[in-house]
Amino acid sequence: MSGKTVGFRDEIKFMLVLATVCAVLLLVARAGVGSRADLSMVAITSAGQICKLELPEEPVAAVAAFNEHFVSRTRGRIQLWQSLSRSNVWLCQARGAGMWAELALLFAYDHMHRRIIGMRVIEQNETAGLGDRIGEEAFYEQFDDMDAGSGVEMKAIRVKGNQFDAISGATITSRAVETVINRALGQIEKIASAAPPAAGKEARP
Amino acid sequence: MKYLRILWEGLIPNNPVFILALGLCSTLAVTLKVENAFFMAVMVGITTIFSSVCVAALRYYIPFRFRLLSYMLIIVTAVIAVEQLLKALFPEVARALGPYVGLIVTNCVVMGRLEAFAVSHRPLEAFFDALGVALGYAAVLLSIASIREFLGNGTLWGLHVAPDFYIPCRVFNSPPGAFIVFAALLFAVNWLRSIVRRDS
Amino acid sequence: MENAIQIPLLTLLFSAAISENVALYYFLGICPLISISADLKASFNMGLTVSLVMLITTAANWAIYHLLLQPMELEYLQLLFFVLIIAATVQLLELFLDRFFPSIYEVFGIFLPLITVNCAILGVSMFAVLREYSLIQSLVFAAGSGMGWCLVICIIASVRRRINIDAVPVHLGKTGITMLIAAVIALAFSGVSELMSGGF
Amino acid sequence: MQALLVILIINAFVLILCALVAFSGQLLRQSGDADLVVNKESARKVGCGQSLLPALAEAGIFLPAACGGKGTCGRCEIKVIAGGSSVTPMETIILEPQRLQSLARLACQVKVRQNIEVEVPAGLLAAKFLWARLESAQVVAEEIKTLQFNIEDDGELDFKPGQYIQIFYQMPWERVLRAYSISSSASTKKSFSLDIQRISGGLVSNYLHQLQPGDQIEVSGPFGEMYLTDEQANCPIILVAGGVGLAPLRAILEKLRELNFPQPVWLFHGARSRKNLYCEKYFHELAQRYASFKYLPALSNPMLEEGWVGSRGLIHELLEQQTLTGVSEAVAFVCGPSPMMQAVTKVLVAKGLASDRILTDPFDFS
Repeated sequence: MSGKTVGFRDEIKFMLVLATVCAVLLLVARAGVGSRADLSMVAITSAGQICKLELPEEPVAAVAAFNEHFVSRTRGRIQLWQSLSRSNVWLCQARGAGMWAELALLFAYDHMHRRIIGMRVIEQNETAGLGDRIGEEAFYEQFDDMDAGSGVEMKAIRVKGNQFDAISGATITSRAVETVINRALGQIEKIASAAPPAAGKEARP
Repeated sequence: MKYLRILWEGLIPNNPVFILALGLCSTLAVTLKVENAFFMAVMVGITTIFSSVCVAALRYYIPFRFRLLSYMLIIVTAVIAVEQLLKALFPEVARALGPYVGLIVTNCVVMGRLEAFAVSHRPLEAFFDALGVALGYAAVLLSIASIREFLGNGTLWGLHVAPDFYIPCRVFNSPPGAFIVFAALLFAVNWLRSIVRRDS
Repeated sequence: MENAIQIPLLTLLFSAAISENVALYYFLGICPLISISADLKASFNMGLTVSLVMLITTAANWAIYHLLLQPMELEYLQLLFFVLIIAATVQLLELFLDRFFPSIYEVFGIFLPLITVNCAILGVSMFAVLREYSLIQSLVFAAGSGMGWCLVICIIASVRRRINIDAVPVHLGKTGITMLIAAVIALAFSGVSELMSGGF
Repeated sequence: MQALLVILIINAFVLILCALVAFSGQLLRQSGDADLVVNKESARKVGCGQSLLPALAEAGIFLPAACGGKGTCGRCEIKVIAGGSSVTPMETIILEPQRLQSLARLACQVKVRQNIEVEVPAGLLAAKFLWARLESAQVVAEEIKTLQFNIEDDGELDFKPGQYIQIFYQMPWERVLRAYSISSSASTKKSFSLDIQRISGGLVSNYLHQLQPGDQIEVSGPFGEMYLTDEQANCPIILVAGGVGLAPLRAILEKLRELNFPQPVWLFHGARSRKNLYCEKYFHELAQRYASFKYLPALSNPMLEEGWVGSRGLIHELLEQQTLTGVSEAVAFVCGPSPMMQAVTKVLVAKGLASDRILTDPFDFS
């Protein structure tokens, strides 16, 4: 029944106008949002907590203080910093797939003793009420001074030193944490085994 | 008056979740905490209203064979814009809702209202219909979330409200719990409806 | 990236189909699960269609993401591109079936537009990209998820067929009883998932 | 720069997808012809791949489709004897199971894939596609215009009083259909008139209101089950109209006037206020001239300054108060909004009129 008087070109024209309007709207919406600068602040605060460092609360001062303690080694999805005071301590921010979206973890690793010093979740989008409990203090505590010579392992009930309790009902999230940490550990091993280069001051908060 | 009726139609007699069985995915998935459910409902509401009004205004210009593509384009724009807004205003909530915000795109409540109502009505009518449906959706979401959060955690909007002797029943935090609460609530609603119908 | 995840394909297939079932674990694609599952044959057909669309769109979206969006650093537009790809694929499939397989089209036809708003399809595409699967892994993951979804809808449909003659509480209605069936099946699946994820 | 790039990429992407959909649509469209047999007559060739509604139009049979082929109005009901595609869910909603079993289908939902044999009700075969030119437009009441059309070329509209036609309106990408009852006498076949109430925001009614004399429109028709047959013309007639629902009843009334009102005729016309009441003067004159014709208007909301001395209230209340002689042999024609039609039908049945002698035409404001 539909009339064919209006051709393909007009239809395409309409679609393109619509697409342009949508694209402009998208860009405006994206530009209107503040940057995610606060996120790196979370990382710095977490680093302070893990390594028991007193970092100032004011962002600029905190970044400066952080740079006094750590030097950046790699960037990308797995970022590494080496401690300037204790060269066997590495700080690692690792990103990986969580259950729904990416999650980012920050942990400190003692390369000489092969132990994780502490771990914090910086960014996560896990199921509210289940998976997001990886952000709780009780979950962090398991990683304090954890043996990680042969990687960490998720278990329903922890028996060995390198194991941590899976959160009941959130197996996928727990396994994601396991995968992300183990992948990052492998990376640290590779970089740390190579002779640590001279401290080039390249700061990246 | 007429607009109020359209609003009412969407809210109760055509409730998107209980009566039309639309938008079940998010109804079940984000109802662990009342707070999340609330923001989810608000965002779905904004998306529904925006896309309904847009489609109603463009209803004679949207080419029939590219209908699906145009609808999706409009919905995605609304969703991404709302998502960015939420990130700017309530970063905490945006983190908690994360993945489900993107999945609003495929929430059938939005698409369902476009196909069933907005394409054949004027923008103002579409606005009220979308508003009614959004309110109906919010009502369901909030009631399920309250029940689940109370039974599963003993809290409401993060506040501890359950008596001390109550031991939270974790099954309501898990997927099957959502199904069970939904079925129970559906039973209650249908029962009430039948009573109302008998009385009138 | 540095070390791509090495997951045995068979494990990937089965975990996607069973232990991390897209419908019962992630709550995706629930609406058709409830509304179509009244008839076993239709359910099976719907399951097959969803699997097919899932396979095609996951491949297409993988290519779009890795060949266009990632090099251009436009990852934030992934939702827009994915959804449009899905809408176009569904429409093309509809035309194709209409032309070459009219008998299949008559069975599937009405479901096809519904598939556009099936969140399982979008979800699988997003997961495949998020978890950095390679193309082969993505395809296996999509196939497994599709099979898993098809399995669940067929199980629900068969259970519903069995209780068809039983007296279901009137107020529970079809939606309610389907929800309860889904709850029981979800519990069973979560048991299987616990078993597979190293409960021993 | 980045922003321009993003816009460009999205545009290109949408363009590619649209082109893909459009060209595969062209490429994949089923070509070739199929034989269409209507009412066991000789076969006609129609294109495959379309639905039966346009295929029948190709063969010169115009079915009514108030919803524009979406399968929601149920007016294009026909019987498919052989070769139809399977029943769609839309049809199971509109058509009852026993009707489906007796092969009834909605023409807009059946796809032509092979040779097909259908049975179209005889009443629908008379419908034609015509061009008409606006002769004159006259405002008869607030927001109501009577439009007089002349049929172009040598076409003729052979309709029965009470039937309606469909008007096509070409939107940018879509043809919109609306049904309007013919209000002029059935004896003139070269012209017809329509009473159009302008609905605020209504698409076709606004379009028709802004037409200028000389403008052309496309129509198809006549359609409709509610019309006055010759034997009914010799029964007492009760006409009940609500608002612009008067239009088809005017055509019936014209027919009866040409027959000099052989039997008693009552015309009940309900409106909100006097400015919504139309043709009032003409009917009063008729009532004076013919003893067997009675004109009974009622206003539900008369304005004070209008000085209305007639009946007040809803039309079915007025109907209830009246004593009509020989009701049981009468035939009633009711046209107006659905709640009014239900109320009137109830009153008429209570007065002793068999429900099969009450003919109605649903009339929606859309």
